[in-house]
Amino acid sequence: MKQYDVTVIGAGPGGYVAAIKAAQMGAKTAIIEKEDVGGVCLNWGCIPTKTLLKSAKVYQNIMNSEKYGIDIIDKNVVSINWSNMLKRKDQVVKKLTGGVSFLLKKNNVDLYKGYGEIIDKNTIKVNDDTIKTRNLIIATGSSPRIPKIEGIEEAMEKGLVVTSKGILAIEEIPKELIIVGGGVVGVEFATLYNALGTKVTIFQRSDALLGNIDLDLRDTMTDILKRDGINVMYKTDVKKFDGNKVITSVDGTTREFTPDKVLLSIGRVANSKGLEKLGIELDKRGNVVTNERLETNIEGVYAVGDVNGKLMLAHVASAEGIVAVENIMGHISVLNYDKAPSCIYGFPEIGSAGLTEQVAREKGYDIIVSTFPLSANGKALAEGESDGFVKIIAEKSYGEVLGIHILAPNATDMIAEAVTTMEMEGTVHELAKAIHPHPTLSEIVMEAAHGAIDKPIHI
Amino acid sequence: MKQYDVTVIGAGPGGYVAAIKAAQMGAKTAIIEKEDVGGVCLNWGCIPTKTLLKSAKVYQNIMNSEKYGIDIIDKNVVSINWSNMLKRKDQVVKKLTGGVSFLLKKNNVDLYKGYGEIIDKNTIKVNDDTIKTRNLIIATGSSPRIPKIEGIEEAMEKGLVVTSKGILAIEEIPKELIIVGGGVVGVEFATLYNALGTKVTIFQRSDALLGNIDLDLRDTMTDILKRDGINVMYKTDVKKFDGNKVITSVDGTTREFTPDKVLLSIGRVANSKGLEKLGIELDKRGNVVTNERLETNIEGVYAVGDVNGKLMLAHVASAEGIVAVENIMGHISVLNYDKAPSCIYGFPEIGSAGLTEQVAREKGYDIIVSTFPLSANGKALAEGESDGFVKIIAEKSYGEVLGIHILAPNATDMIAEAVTTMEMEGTVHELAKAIHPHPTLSEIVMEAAHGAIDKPIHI
Amino acid sequence: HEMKGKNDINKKKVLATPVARKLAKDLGIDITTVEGTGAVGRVMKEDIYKAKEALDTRANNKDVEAQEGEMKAKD
Ligand SMILES: Cc1cc2nc3c(=O)[nH]c(=O)nc-3n(C[C@H](O)[C@H](O)[C@H](O)COP(=O)(O)OP(=O)(O)OC[C@H]3O[C@@H](n4cnc5c(N)ncnc54)[C@H](O)[C@@H]3O)c2cc1C
Ligand SMILES: Cc1cc2nc3c(=O)[nH]c(=O)nc-3n(C[C@H](O)[C@H](O)[C@H](O)COP(=O)(O)OP(=O)(O)OC[C@H]3O[C@@H](n4cnc5c(N)ncnc54)[C@H](O)[C@@H]3O)c2cc1C
Repeated sequence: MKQYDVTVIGAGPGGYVAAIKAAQMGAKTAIIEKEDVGGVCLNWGCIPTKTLLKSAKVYQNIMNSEKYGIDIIDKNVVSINWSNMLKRKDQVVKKLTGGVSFLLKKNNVDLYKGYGEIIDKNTIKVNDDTIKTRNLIIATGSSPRIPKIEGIEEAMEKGLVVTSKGILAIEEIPKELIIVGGGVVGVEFATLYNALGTKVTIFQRSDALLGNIDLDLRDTMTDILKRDGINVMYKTDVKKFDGNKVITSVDGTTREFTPDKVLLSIGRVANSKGLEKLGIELDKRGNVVTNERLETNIEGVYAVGDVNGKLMLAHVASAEGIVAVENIMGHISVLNYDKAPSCIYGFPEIGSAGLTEQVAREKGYDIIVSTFPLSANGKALAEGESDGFVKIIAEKSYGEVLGIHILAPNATDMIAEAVTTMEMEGTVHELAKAIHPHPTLSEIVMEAAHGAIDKPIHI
Repeated sequence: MKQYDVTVIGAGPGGYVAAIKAAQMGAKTAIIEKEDVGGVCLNWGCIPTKTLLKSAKVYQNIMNSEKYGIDIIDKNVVSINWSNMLKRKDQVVKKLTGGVSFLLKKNNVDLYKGYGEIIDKNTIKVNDDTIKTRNLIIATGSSPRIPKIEGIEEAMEKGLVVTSKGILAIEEIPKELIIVGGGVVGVEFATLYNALGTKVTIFQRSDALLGNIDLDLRDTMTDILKRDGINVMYKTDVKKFDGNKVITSVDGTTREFTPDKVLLSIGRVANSKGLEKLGIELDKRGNVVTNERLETNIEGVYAVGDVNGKLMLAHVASAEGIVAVENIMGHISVLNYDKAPSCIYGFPEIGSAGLTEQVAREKGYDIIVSTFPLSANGKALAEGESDGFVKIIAEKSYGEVLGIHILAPNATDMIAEAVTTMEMEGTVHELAKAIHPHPTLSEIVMEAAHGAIDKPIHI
Repeated sequence: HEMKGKNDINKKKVLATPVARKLAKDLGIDITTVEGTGAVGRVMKEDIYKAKEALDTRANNKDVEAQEGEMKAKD
């Protein structure tokens, strides 16, 4: 029976980062994983989707090659080799999960392969091993939410209905795909398959896609999705799966569809089953409840990542992993969720950090809002991709940056500047004064900052 | 005879930004331009090169499409339509220069088309107009340096030898191109034509490309250029152009070459001819000498952009334009050149800001150096582009960031974070604590920052 | 309740660079008394160095005054 300072259950980006950090800080550490290390993120989430999206982008550029002065006499010679695309994805995933295994070993973290069963807060069983631990970090992640719809089980069995995991491993690119749920995951898959030639329809229950993002970005992004050929249906509810038919209610009227595939992407639920029996508090949606230091109601038991339901994002899971470990090791550490960025990998991308205009107003801030469009940016025109803009929300008295929201091809990389600026309580004055190189997309941030103070130059 | 508060000579990024800023601050403003507005930058520099580089990148992706799971049965059907590539470039340029004209008009800046002749510090002649002005901003830019080599005039007349302007307008893609001078401009054109299938050779006088950048980046970039098929010859001097022959001395030995084209890119000289006659001080290389506020030795006469030879970059020219105007309008304003970023648009790109390791050591700083490679970054692997790394130079006692140097596909956008961080005297602690979204290339900055403090997670 | 939050937001606070904050702590300077020369009055490291210098000169002057006082007393 081995004894550890820290034991982590689940080797996703929350768990494996926590384990490495704990080991780096000198704790004797174990991690338990029932599937492949890397969790949803590396195996079925962030990484595989971005790998396929890159392939889709290249395909899109090839189909539009004339725009860039490249002739392809006969586009019929161009074909998607789906099995090679999936192979590339698998290779990237393997390389990264291999990297995680290597890092765990290198940092002397003991990896137990198998289902981790919590016996009590200091005792975990994995297969035939019993582990004793001083501290426990629950990082068991989340699973797709499966709605209760008539016929859904049969439809999933047959393969008509799949989750995000399933759609990453289908044998053929569907001709017609229905995506139920237009959140981030739904929009990314819509972008992917639309670019690969699938006829994509998004069913949205409410009357808007992409719930939480700034309204201006949401509206523009929705327009772009539609312009690019994605069909968006609001107030649409699936009522029944019947054979190859999907029976829906669209704003009250019954309609039938017969797609090749249906992707369910209506959210995720925490993998917290059974924890309440151990006395760990869950909220009514099943998320593990923690305090600011990410400790549960049971001393020495922490919960990080999707399982606590705070912000279901990989980088938040990792940051939480570090915070939990720092607290275990005796440093008081908390995370500011308001400043955590979130991204959407569409064509173009969205990068968003800090408060939206709407939330800033709700919170009672006196704000300045400044935007600047990519259509007035030289690099965007040079790249032939000028859809998008930046929106800066700043507090009026000092110009402190409260939020930055970017819709642009490199938005997910560009948002780092926003996060760092907010980390330093930066103002629009510093953003305007920092010389942004020319020609870059990042100049839009400087221009919008000028606009928040006074006037931008280039509009 | 019209009277102005501010008159600007030259409508490049130095001049036109100065003029717009002056008008925005309430000055009655004129600008004089003998060619197209936008200067070298928009017409023959930053913008046209980046437009063609994007086309070349798309072409490269098409030729490597199998890597992304896209089959093109017969690559012979793919062909570069050079005249369409140039047309796209011209359209982008036209859109942007049109934009500048519009902005000048919108801000009520009077544009005089013609050669501006300075009569005295308050009087300028353009064609038949005589302009009276209280303040003068010289923003006449720079021209390519033409070395004194036997036969060079004939070779230029014939079109064998061209400058950066000429190489942007050639009628055919050369089969063999020699680039004399491996600075930023030389390397960008080498990247461009190499990707388009030209056999490219760079002649470098010294024994290293890319003079001023951090040595680690320089070495890696050079390796990448060579690996991608570019021939680099050091200690090579052109001695003579003779018919279609280029006669050189390579490390002392005479060698002959017969390329289709020769690009001269050995630097640029300030357009300052005649200014010394007006009593304006020039340095021995012909640059207009200014003080920190960018005023020349003559009160009320300022010089911004390439013509003052400080840092020949478009964004520096624009920033100087703003600084000169602010001083004219009575605000004391200076520029910190140490923090100005510089970029190289190769495949991958380089973005660099602040001190290099070498300069930081020379200046006597006690430093920490931390690097993190793209090969350990998930997004880079997903994109199939994992050459590169970030290098952070930080001062030891507080971890203040002194320089960040990035070699990566989006490096030119990513460097904005570095500039803003340095503008706020930020440290590696903030960079490490700011949650960088996953998966993005920008995570390498956070990882290297962790490495500067303690240990990165992912290596 | 909401209004209190709003007032907190608008309350004057010290804007300072990360380096300036650390430096102030190490040199024993009360950062709230330092006038910042950065954007919107942000306290930069240079401002802390200057504040320290001013403090030291004042302390020196006081020493000198004290010494002078002592000498006068002796006279
Ligand atoms: C399609 C898709 C795309 C996404 N794209 C992004 C993106 O681009 N950016 C982003 O930030 N987020 C993205 N996400 C979300 C991201 O994947 C999650 O936020 C992240 O994986 C959460 O990490 P985690 O460590 O909490 O849990 P997970 O990654 O879910 O890992 C939990 C691990 O615990 C294991 N486990 C569970 N219970 C046990 C047990 N009892 N014993 C042993 N092992 C157990 C599981 O097998 C799993 O490996 C995406 C999600 C999906 C579905
Ligand atoms: C191939 C190439 C690529 C480049 N790429 C980049 C890059 O990516 N990023 C970057 O930052 N920099 C780049 N540069 C450098 C950049 O172009 C210059 O730094 C920038 O243009 C300088 O701006 P300026 O306003 O000082 O002068 P210029 O752009 O040279 O403009 C000066 C203007 O003044 C006019 N003029 C001169 N004399 C007179 C007169 N007497 N009367 C009327 N008009 C006059 C000229 O016609 C010209 O339009 C590149 C340069 C080249 C050659």
